[in-house]
Amino acid sequence: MMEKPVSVTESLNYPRPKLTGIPKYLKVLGRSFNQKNSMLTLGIIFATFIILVAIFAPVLEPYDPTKMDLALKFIPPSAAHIFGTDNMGRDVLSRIIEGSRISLSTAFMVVIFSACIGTLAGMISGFWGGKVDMIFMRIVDVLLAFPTIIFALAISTVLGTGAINLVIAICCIQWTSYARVSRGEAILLKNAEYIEAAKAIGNNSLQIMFKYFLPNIVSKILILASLNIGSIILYCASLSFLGLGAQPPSPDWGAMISDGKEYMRYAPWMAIFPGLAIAASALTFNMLGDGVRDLLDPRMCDSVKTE
Amino acid sequence: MSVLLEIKDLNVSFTVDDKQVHILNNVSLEINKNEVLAVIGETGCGKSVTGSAILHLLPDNAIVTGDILFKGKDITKMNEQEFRQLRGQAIASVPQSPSTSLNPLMHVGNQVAECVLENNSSEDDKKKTVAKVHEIFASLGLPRGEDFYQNYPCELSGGMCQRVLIAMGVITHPELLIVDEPTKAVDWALRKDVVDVFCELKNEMKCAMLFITHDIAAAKYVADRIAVMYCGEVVEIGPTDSVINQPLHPYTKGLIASMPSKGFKVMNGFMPSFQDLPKGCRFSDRCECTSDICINNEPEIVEIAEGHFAKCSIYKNLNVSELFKHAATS
Amino acid sequence: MIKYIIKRILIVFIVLWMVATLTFFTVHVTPGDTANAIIVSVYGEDAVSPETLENVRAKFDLKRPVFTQYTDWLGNVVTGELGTSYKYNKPVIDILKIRLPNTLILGFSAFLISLIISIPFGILSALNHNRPIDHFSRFSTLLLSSFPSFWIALLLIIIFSIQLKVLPVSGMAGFTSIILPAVTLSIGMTAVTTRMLRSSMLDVLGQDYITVARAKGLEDNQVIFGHALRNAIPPIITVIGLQIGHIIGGAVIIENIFAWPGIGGLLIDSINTKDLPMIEGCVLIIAFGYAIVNLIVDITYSCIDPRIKYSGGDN
Amino acid sequence: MKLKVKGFLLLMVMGLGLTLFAGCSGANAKTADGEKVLTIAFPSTVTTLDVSNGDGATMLKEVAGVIETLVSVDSDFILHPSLAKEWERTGETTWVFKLRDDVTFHDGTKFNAEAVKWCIERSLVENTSLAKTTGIASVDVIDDYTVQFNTSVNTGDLPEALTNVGTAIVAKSSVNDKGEFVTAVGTGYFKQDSFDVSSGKFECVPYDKYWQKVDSNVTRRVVLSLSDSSTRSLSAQNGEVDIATDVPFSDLETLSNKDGVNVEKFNTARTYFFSYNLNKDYLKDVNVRKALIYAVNKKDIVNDLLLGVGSVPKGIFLETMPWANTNVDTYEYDAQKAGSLLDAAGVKDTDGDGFRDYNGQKISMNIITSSRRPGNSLIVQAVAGYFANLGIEANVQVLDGNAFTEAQKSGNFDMVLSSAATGYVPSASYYLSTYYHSGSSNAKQINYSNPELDKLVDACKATSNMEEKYTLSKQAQVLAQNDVAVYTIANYGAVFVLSDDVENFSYSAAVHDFIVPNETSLK
Repeated sequence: MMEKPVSVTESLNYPRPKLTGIPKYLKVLGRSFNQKNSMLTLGIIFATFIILVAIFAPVLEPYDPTKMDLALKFIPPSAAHIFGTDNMGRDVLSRIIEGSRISLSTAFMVVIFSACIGTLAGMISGFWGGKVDMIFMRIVDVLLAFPTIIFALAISTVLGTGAINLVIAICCIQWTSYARVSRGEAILLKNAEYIEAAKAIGNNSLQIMFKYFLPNIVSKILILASLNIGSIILYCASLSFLGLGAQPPSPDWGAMISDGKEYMRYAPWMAIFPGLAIAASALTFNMLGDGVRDLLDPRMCDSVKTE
Repeated sequence: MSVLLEIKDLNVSFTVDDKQVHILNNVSLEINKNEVLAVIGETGCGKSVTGSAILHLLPDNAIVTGDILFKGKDITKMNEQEFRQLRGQAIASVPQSPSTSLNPLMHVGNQVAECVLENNSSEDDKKKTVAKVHEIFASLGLPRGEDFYQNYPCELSGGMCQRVLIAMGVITHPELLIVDEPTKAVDWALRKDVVDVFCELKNEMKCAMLFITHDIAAAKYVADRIAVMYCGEVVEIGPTDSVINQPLHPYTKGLIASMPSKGFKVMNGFMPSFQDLPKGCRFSDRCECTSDICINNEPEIVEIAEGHFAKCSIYKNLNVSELFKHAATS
Repeated sequence: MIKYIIKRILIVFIVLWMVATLTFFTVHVTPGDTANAIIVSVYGEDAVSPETLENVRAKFDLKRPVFTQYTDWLGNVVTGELGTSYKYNKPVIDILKIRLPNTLILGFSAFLISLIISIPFGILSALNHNRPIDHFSRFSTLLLSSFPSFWIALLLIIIFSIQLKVLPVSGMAGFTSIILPAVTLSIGMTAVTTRMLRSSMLDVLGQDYITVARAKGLEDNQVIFGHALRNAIPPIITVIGLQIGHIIGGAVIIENIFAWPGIGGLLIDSINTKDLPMIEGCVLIIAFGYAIVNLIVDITYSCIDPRIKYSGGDN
Repeated sequence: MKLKVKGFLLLMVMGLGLTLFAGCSGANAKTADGEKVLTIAFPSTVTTLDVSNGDGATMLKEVAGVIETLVSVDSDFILHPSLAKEWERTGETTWVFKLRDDVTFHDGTKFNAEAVKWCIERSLVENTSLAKTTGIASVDVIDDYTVQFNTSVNTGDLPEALTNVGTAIVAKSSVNDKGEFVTAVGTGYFKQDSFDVSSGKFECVPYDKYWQKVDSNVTRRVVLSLSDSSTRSLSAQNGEVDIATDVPFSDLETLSNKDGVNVEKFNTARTYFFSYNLNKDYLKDVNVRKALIYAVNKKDIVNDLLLGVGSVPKGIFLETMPWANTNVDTYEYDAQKAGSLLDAAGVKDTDGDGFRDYNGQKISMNIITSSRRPGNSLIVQAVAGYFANLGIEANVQVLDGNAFTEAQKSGNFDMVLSSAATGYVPSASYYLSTYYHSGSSNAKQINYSNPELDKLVDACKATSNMEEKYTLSKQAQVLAQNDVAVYTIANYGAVFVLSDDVENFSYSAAVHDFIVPNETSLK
């Protein structure tokens, strides 16, 4: 799913003298701001905002997100309750703010775990090749053909519903995409001459993998991970919409929509605002992902043609 | 000899990040009928941009000023539709890098035939064209027959692809053929073959060529006249013999000295970036005989021998005999 | 080529077997008394009692060891027999035969809608790189792919079914009832395909052979459709293959919301009621569909792109 | 290289239009003129018409009116003859039923004792829960229109049990040679026309040889399986169905002023009830259990949370049930009393962390419920809130069908909220023996046993004297309410959305969950 922005303007940029001593990414990052990578800039600003909201949720919440007061139920959006209140008289805004913690932490956990597992598995498989690789590829095929929802439901029956089990369920499937990327890269690298050279000077397999493969794979994995967060947020939301996520009264966005569905016509704000919250955070991380991809995709950086 | 193509004060700049980057600076060239003009220079000096400007193939962010007269008509003022009548017909081109210039998902034969066929061509025309393609393939030393016609580019070698590209250029019998770096992507051993093909073309088809190359040896072999470009400017232009044997501009001298047969002496430094050009002569910071005048003033182009021009301040105040002395000593 | 296809088909069967086994053990190992689940789903929660549990176990032959159940079941699957659904009291295959076409209709409609929208937008966006229409299409696809589909479904129902009263809320009765679920389902795919096509087109438009085609004096349309689009399509086909997985995943939720009688809804129901033969049947059919689509994609790909043949085709 | 934007958009619009057009030709035709079609939304997915299947039989009997039982029950929970004219208990375990002789099945065959014997015996085999619910062991044919039921236990509840949908009678032709149930051939006013197993859509038309006179102008009933409550409601608002039940509570407010539909709420013979896990030490103390009930404001829950759908219970049973004892303690909301009771029982905050402890250990309650009924999740959340006010930490788990029964069985909970039909068998003993009797699985799970209560319930079940039944049941209810191991927190209510065209629809709480009378007509 690599997008490859090729633009004529870029193709006419002449290579500049190489900066030395600055890490590659910082250098490219600086360049991206010069080139007005507005997606990335906006993505970073919004993501910082959302993460700050999640961190400082207890301070920002105007009311206790789980405190029920039936006398205050179904108050439409107003000055006191900007997003209104729900069927139990809880403040929707406070619940959305509190919910950002659940949604973001779930999404980040999924991405981090599956990226780690996937990268390692793919690297090993690509590096060793042969039978290991064949078995690995079949496992990936099987998992891809296996509806995630079954895993999620099965795991929820084994371990019970809850945010952590949701993470486990999604990770079970998600790691495959990282594994495929890192496997592909590993296979390319395996045949590179400098890896041969590294072997020749007596590096063992483990050293080669961590000293030579990993740094090369990391940028691809970073791109994939940043593109992934947005869709993971959506994925978690749909599973908790089906009742597999965090348990009430924890304010999970997907579950809030599921609850609000019943009151859609009477108190539409109960479902609309959590939906917008999901969309806003998914959009933010999608923009961030897009930006990071534009920034790090080596095909873009290297395709600076001179004539 | 009548002039086929005349380029007068061609300036091309690109808008990059809201800034104008000036690539071609007052380029003026002439190509006569049946004449081969080679344009030589380093990678990135604007040779190909010149070719693209003639073909109207510059990207959208290019700003072109100046005149390009083709048989007396200014083609820079033509709109796309008018120009399309000329492009591919009277003015054709042979692109560089054969490996990427062919559509990988199309039979090579069709790619050649496409140059001739219109959307509404009849079946009869199609058959004729196919026959013609076979013929041209044969004349270029490619295998004749349906098998070759239906090959995909990935099934051919680099040299074969190059010939297919040439076939695309010549099938319409153009009056002007713009050949862009024909030897760039070809094996050293095949280079001679390719150059020979162009020599034959020149002799048989009688079409004029703009032969863009950085390969001086090839240029010497094919061209009637040579133009040397540096940093978007024509710094020297003249008959092939004269330019090769008595180069006037310090840059040309450097280029020729760097040829393997002439000693393989590499010039100092690199071509400056277009965004950061020296104020005076663009070659001043690499030139061995730089003086204050070079750094501060842009030189003018002067005719030094008959038909042999150079753009260098050294020649500003010298007379012709001194000039040749100067040329001989260096 | 034939050898390659045979090899791929063999792999499909191996994958199917692994999926079947994994499913079987996942659903059997999950704690929970199947007999209990059957009673709750078939006779209602008021009917559970130790006697009934015994009766159910006897009736559905649940006392065999899991491994025996597995070998019996696998033997049946090989002969095309998927067992009898506890809840429907009918052969699983019969129910799948009825339900599968509904999902196919829904999936295909969604697929069609997304192609009709994404192809023109992808091309336009690439041709007008960095112009307003490109920004518009880039942003709108980004935006669309950020909204949860179940939320969009709810909004669409409110707008089109309740306020405007032009489309039915749910079910499958006539053409109008497919519009909302198909549109909802197509949104994610439209966004991905548009973006892919755009980048693929941009990639192709920057290639030398496009410039060459223009230098030949071809019309713009010829260049775009004859040369650029053709080369931009192969990567899209791969993406479409992967999208099938998303369509299936999306269908589970969309079918649930719109009460569309397809495989997705059936799967959720079966999981909730622990209708083991039905779960296995659904998973097998989904996995089979996924594998077949990807096989077709790979074969199409190698037909379109002659370069694949030379690289051996196994990527 | 610019391509004309307009042309492209035009192409796209044309493509979309073409697809739409192509599809339109396949749109379904509305039913022919002159037909009066009554469309009803059934609240779960009908997967089979087999009368041994709960959903299928309920739909056929109560919503479609295709099949009937030997005995019927009216909205006051009084039994009436239906396919059986009269019945008599001839011994501790034997009952004789006289059948009507003027009834034919939809396939034209006679309804008689043989048919009853065949059908009940088949259902006893296929429906594994029926033997337990009814107690029937075997059926004997006495003569053409007389059957004898032999029960396995001493039960006075057989006529009540024979109102259960599981005992509805279908003809032998419902089943094919292979023993598969293919069509529902019943005796009801409507006969099956079609059934689509993929969507659960069922259609039926009046049967002209029905044994009773029915005054209705409906020429077709269509039953749609719509398991999602919002979908049912939206379909009703959109005019796609005429009768929808169990729609979201909020519809009561939203739709009350809406043209074209009527919204009504009814109390049903179904309860939301808590069971305390008596395996937990602190819950063994009856005062702690009582305190936990005093802590909850039932009135607020019913009025504000359930939006008035349902009612505050006046005892264990709905007060309209003839055996309901409303003269029991219902522990009205009193937070202070709850606090002092807990303090007295030693459930106090001893370490000053704001939470109550028992024996030096912080109490962390786990309240579980299933997602099946709309009020479940709301009530447990509210109750957890009330407990929090009291300083008791409570976590809530809302589980899906199977996961819920598993969690219940595992015993890993402090309180469980369930919902059950008190009139599943409309007898004074049924509900008490299923949820309070120490032999019931519910009582076993929470380790509750009161021998005195067991004795009363057993006696209530055995007798066939109604007066005696009611008295015994009422006595048992007092004991049960004093023990508060199982406690009814709210009576279930159902919201109906009815199209304005619907006439002569009446509601009966006696069936679970709703019945569409044969007389229901359309304007």
